[in-house]
Amino acid sequence: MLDPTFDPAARDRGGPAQPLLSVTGLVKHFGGKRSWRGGEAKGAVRAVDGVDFAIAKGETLGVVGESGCGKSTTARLVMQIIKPDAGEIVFDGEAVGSRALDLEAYRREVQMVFQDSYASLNPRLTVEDTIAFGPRVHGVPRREATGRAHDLLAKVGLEPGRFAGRYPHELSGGQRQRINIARALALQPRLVILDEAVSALDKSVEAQVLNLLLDLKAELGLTYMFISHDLNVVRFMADRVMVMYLGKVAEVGPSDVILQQPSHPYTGALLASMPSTDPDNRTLEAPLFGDPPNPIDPPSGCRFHTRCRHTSAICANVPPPLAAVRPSHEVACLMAQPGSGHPLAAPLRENAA
Amino acid sequence: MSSPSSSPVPTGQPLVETKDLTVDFTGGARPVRAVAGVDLTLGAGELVALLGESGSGKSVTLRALMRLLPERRATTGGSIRVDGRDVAALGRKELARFRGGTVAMIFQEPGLAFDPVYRVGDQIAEAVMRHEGVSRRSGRARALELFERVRIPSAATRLDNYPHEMSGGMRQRAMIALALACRPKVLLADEPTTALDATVQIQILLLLRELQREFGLAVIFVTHDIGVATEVADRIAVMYAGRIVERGDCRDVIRAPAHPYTRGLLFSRADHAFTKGTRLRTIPGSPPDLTALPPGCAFAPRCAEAMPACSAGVPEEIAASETHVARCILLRPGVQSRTDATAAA
Amino acid sequence: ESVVRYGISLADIPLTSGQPDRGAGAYQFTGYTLYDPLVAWEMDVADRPGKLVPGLATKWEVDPADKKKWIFTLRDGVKFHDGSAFDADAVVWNLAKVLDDKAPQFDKRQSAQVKPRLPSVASWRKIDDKTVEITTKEVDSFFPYQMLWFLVSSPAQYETLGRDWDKFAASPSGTGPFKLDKLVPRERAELIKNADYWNKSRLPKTDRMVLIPMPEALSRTNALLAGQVDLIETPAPDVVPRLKQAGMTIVTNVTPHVWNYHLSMLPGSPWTDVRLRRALNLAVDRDAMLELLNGLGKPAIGQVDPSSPWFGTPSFKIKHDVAEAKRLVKEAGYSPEKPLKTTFVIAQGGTGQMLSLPMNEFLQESFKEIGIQVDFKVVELEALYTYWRKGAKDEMSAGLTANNIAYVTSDPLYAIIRFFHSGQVAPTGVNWGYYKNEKVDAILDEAKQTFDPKKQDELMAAAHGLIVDDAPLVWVVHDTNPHALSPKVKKFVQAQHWFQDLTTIGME
Amino acid sequence: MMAVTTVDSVAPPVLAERLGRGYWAGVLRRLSRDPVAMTAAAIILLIVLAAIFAPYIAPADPYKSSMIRRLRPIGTPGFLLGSDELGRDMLSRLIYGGRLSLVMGVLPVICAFVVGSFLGVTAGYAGGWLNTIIMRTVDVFYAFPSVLLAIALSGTLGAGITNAIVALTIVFVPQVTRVAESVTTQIRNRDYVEAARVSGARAATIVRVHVLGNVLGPIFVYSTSLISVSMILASGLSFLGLGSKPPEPEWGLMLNTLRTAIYSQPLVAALPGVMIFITSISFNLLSDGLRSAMEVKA
Amino acid sequence: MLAFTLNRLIYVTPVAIGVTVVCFLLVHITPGDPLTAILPADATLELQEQMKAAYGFDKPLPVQYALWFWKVLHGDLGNSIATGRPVATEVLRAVKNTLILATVATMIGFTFGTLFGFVAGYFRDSWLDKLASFISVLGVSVPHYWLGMVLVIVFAAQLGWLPPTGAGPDGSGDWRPDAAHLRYIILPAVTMSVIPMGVIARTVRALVGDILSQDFVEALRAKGMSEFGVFRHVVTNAAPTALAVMGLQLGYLLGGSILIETVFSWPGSGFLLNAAIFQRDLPLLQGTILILAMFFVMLNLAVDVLQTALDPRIKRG
Ligand SMILES: Nc1ncnc2c1ncn2[C@@H]1O[C@H](COP(=O)(O)OP(=O)(O)OP(=O)(O)O)[C@@H](O)[C@H]1O
Ligand SMILES: Nc1ncnc2c1ncn2[C@@H]1O[C@H](COP(=O)(O)OP(=O)(O)OP(=O)(O)O)[C@@H](O)[C@H]1O
Ligand SMILES: [Mg+2]
Ligand SMILES: [Mg+2]
Repeated sequence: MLDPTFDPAARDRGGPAQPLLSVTGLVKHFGGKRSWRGGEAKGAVRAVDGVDFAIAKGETLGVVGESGCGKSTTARLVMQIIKPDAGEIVFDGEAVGSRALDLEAYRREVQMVFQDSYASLNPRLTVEDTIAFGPRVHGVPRREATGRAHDLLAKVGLEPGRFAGRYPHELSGGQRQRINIARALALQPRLVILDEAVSALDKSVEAQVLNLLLDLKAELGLTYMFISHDLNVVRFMADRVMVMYLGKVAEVGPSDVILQQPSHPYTGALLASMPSTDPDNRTLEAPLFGDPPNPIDPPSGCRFHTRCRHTSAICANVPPPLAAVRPSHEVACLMAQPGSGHPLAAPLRENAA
Repeated sequence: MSSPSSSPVPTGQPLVETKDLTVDFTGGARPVRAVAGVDLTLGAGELVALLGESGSGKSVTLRALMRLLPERRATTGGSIRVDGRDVAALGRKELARFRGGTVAMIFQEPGLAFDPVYRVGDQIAEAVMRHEGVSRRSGRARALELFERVRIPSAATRLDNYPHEMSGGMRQRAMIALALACRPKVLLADEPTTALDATVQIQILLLLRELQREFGLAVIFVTHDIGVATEVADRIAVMYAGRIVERGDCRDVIRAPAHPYTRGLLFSRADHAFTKGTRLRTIPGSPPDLTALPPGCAFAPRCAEAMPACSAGVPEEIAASETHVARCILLRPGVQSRTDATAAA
Repeated sequence: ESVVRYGISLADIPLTSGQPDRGAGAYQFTGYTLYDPLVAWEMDVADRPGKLVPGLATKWEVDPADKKKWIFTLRDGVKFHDGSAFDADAVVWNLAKVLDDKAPQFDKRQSAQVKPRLPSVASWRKIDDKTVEITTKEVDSFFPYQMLWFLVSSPAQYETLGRDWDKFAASPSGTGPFKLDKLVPRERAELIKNADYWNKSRLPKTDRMVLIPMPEALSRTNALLAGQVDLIETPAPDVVPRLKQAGMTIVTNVTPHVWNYHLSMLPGSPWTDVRLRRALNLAVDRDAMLELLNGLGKPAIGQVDPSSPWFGTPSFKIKHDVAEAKRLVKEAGYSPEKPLKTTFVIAQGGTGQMLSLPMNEFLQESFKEIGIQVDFKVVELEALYTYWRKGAKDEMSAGLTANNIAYVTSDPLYAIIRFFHSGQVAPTGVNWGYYKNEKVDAILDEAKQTFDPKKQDELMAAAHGLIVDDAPLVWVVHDTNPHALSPKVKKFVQAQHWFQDLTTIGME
Repeated sequence: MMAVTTVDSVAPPVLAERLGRGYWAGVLRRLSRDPVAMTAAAIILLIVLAAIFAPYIAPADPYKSSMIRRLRPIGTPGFLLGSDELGRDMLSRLIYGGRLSLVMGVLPVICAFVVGSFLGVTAGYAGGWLNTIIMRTVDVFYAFPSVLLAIALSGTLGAGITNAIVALTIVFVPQVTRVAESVTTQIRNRDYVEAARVSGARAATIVRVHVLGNVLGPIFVYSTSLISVSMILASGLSFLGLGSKPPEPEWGLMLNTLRTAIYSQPLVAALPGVMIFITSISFNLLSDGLRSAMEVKA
Repeated sequence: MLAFTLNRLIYVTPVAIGVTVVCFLLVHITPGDPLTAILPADATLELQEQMKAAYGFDKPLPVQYALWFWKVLHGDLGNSIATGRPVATEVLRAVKNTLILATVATMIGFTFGTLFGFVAGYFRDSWLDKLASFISVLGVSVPHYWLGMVLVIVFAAQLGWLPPTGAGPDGSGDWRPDAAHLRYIILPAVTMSVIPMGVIARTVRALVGDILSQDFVEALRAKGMSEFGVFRHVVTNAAPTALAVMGLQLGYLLGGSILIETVFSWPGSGFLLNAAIFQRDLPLLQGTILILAMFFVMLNLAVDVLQTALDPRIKRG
């Protein structure tokens, strides 16, 4: 039975210091041909290739990165829609899939909103049935589930009387995305993963939905993992930001820090690539050249070294570990790691001493 | 950056000039007025950004300029003159020479705009051969030249690629090369960077700007991203529901938007929310249904400052500043904004 | 060179190595053309039934001392097509070919065809170069009729071709009036005149005879109309008017063949009641049936045609008499309102079955009228043969009370003995219905011991009379074995037989 | 959690029932605006009704033969459409013939729809080894040209209506299965199915509520397009003597038995074929109409 | 490309083996006795048993399959029970005739099918489209055996222009490309072409509609290509699929020719199959089906490889 109250905080287990979600060593490779002798699959898309991060209770983690860098895959892995090849997901102190937190229980705690508002709604179900589906599955009686669906509709700003009986094709994009949000909330999750949830919307509508998300978060005490490729939106939404590049985390840390003084050259390039808002201060030179490499055959060492201005010989050989540069700010760049051997890296302090 | 143009209508002989352009789609159950009276002028070497949300008629306007709309289902009204010629009056042969020769187009999805079963180089050569009547060999030579010009790495081998063998950014470069192949005077770019990643988008924008200057092209650049428009445009025209509601010098439109819709657009951007956690200013409601446009100003139903007069008739273009005009009755002398009025009271 | 192209009703050219396969009818195409039997059937007369005539044997007699021993005197000076001489050794060799599975020249395909047709042969031996003796298992005066099926192929050719019957089939050698010139399986066989044939009266009237298999009646008819062939077997009845209109001649003659229902006499079968058996026979409107066949048939009022010496004088006169039939049915306790319901097994079609389905459907209606409601179990002809062989007692035939095989009735064994002698029930013969009439048994036993042809005929007639009175079959029609000839074919003698003599066909 | 199972098992049908309103109503509405499809539907309805009520509308006994009235031309008094080779009334036989022809044409498709949907949806949704087993087996049958398979099966099983229906079903099952599998695989990866999975629903529930509703439509449309093929094939089997048996009226068989009449009564001989043709083209047009009615994105 | 072909070949192998199993079982699920055809109608039961042993029909099924499969691998399909000739030679001869007929029919079907398909696709929703689409629906809806009959009635029976049956003059069983034989192939080939015509027309129509609605067509127009130039692109795009459909149709015709061959007495594999079924000549039946199915499998493979070779979009591995 679902919790009758609408207060996720009541379900808190580990206290505020315990991260709500922590992910370590997440790996997912798609396809490829496995040799009969076992070992690494050949030609596989290394969509997610060793990702670690944590989301604290009540915060919003923004995830940015170029297309194909593995943002959605990470989300789907966290959501357990696809099984990771390796890695562990711990939710509020319990490993997902353990006896204490089986999949069914986990899925009431975490929900997801997809990018394509149309494809993520069953065209044959009415809005209220779509929203009520989750609760029904979890044993809420029909009448009650419908009632909750109506409440949720109201909550996401759609008048239940007008919208409850509609089909997805009778709604606008913004309205559909509201339904998707309502559906995700129907199970009263504590963590909501928003995978490009506003990318397909018009700017004027995007703002409405972003506002709605903020309101809901405040009202329901939610935690968000907010995926987007629009740095402005991430800046607006996120408390902390994770930058991904080709299946790996490039940098993760507080959003104001990362978006003001990035430590990873890729983050810097991303920021510099944002179109300027000032006609008198236009971008004069492209911060990066070329397209992101193919994840089937990612560059050796640091995956960014092929496009990095500061690349040096070592970058092609040594994969940089994700290391803290300051509290809660981690960077995977040899330059940020003293003594890494990169010419621009600070020398090791011990050595200096 | 310099962009000296300072009047809403460029001086001299305009290269592109539309007057009261309308497009109606009659194929469906109810007729759709996708473009409802667009006046647009564009001089040589000038880049106009056509800004607007999805469905506001930007693409249709571009297609109308090239007469690409399906003739059986779309009726085009008003006049279009490009390079001194009436586009509607072009004969079959002239039209073919006009397309690609005088006006070229860049599409949003370069992956879809190339024929998937022809080599990219051949598709460029094909256009050159058609327009200049040269041999295949010289067509390919031109393609190679252009590939190098748009900075496609190892251009010679890339000519033999099929579209699917190229990355998104490279395809868009190839698309630009194709558009420039026959040295057009006008370039129409329909959201050429929307499908691209931020790091690639900026490269393409810079490339376009560079080529525009080098070839002295007149460009109409369609986008829904104000940032992108700001980055490239000399002038900006904001479209809403098939109409240009505000146009003028880029700087003016961005800095002092005169139309409530333009203002709404600008302030609903996340980068305008200076403090995190504050709410964004939004435009309520959703874009209008083109089959049943309200009389008068189409934005009135969503406009916080709407008043009865708004639905009386389509507002005329009124100068908001020296270099920019908008279609909003608030600009009429003597009309006061409701917010101002309450403030005053 | 005169060429006659003949569209035959078989699906393929029958076996050419000696004993043809594809049924008795196939003997006329690759049997009696390429080969000769010791005892032949007279096929070049049209106005009366044929009789046994000398073939490769000039004379055959039963040994008066031991009536199981038959002495065949062989013809002199006969040569095979390959030039080797025909003699007693060849006959003995050929008998072993089909009857002795230990013999090196034994051919299982030929044997399978002819062994069942030579049931009486026990042993054989050469007496001298021109005389062969064959011993039968028991005294059997009809034995010479069996020898009709035994054809002689050339041992020398067999040796020349490396003792391979498949190769022999491609270049066969017999003593017959035709030689094989060309064989394309499923497509054609081209026979050419054997100018050296020993029987000058049977020299082919045409130089070349092309046999083209066309199993489908309509295709055959189409082919004749389109001029692809010069004559065909059994045209489709409905096309007869069209054929005549196109100037074709339709030749028919009485044939020893009967289309019938063979009724079961087993306990539980309604047909143990002779009234019902007779009623069925009376219910058939044979003239209407001929209408359906476009005249290509003759009413059957007994196992053989009244013109046959074996017909006799049955007291039960078979005719179309619905009133009488109804009366009989009523007497037996049934009526159209309270019909007798039963099931017959019939074939979908096939050689000899004429227009199987339409005829059966028509009869079904006729029987319904007198209060007998018949259902059909329709099977393929080959399957029907299995039913037929296994007899009505077999579990396969459970619930079936009649069987619809049409057959050749050319000789006493084939026409009468195998169906009506009580000793001929499965698996020996094809007394499918377990008919038993002691008087008939006695007469048939006597006939087997009788070597005088006249006396034989008398005995057969007596038996036939009794049989018709008992009505163990429903006799419907005799086939008339129709042939359609294009105007180009000027000569054709149609014997009163299932077989025709291809030597009689000629263009001028 | 006891309550969960009970409620859960009630939920989907209720949801499913509500599906009818929106989508299918729209499809029917669009279909009803398509004059070609409606004409085809009317013809099919007419033929079906005629077959059902054959005893009431057929002017004569379809089995009653008469040798003297055989092969009458069309328009003979008492024989509106002539008579066949046994003098039976063609009109009555054509009316009655619809019964067997329709059953033999439609039943295999229905069976194949049921079996094929089951196999295909199972394979498509389950994926993995189950998919491999089902689809490889299907591939084997798919490796036979359909007419060949139908004829080979009914040829070896032996003639007869049941065998013909079984043979045709076996022919169509792989085709339906393939379509069902590919549609299901597509649907399975739709975001809304993932969303349902994310909400913790079990596979059976997801299939019932989210997959079947979206998958059965396309499978159904595909299956309707098979009816025409099935009719032609079924009649073809009878035409070869592998389907229904005399004296049953069945169009294919009638066509066969009337073949010899092409010289004397060509029009009568062609009639059963006309019926097959009309029925089959009507099914095709209806199926096309249905397809485009379903294709329209509202 | 070679690797791709090999890959497909490996993929096809289990299917091919499955096909042999089905062919084998096909004969052994049959009721009745495989030997009835070989024996004369009145053979005794004893003789039947003898023959059964002689032909090996008394062994257990898997053993029979293994023996049979081994022989099949060596090209030995056994001997026809009815004629005693090797099944392989019989079938190949017949298949040759069917192949000729099916090829001609496919060619006719392809020509008209693409014509109608292009017209309908290009002029979507115009009356030309309606007409062409209607013709193609006719094509897929007509019972072709009936059409064959009708054509025979009209052109052979009534008008007498063309021969009604057979493959050539004098009952020739081998079709040769000469004037005399040409007359014979017209009716069956035209009849047979109706289905592929319909199928190809419908496919091409959908294909062309699909291609025309793609963005690149507009891009082609935008760069000033003439309608003919656009058409050339459409053709190139449609070709791989259209050719693949054509190839598959050829396969269907090869396997589905039995009805038409029966109507026209065309001495091909269908005719042979018909004979085999009704004579219960099981080795022949089995062999014919096996060869036709294998042909179909190989044709599918060829089509697959060819389509891949023609279409640069499909990745080859
Ligand atoms: N099911 C799958 N099978 C094979 N490859 C996949 C699959 N899903 C994703 N990929 C590949 O994995 C890589 C990462 O994909 P993912 O969808 O996670 O990227 P993303 O960061 O979400 O990109 P976008 O911004 O375009 O949504 C891509 O190269 C993608 O092609
Ligand atoms: N071929 C067509 N038939 C009917 N309506 C059309 C057609 N093409 C466009 N429209 C309609 O015209 C209107 C304007 O479309 P247009 O493509 O110009 O919008 P846009 O401003 O380019 O939007 P986007 O940013 O989504 O590309 C839309 O409402 C669209 O539905
Ligand atoms: Mg993504
Ligand atoms: Mg657009």
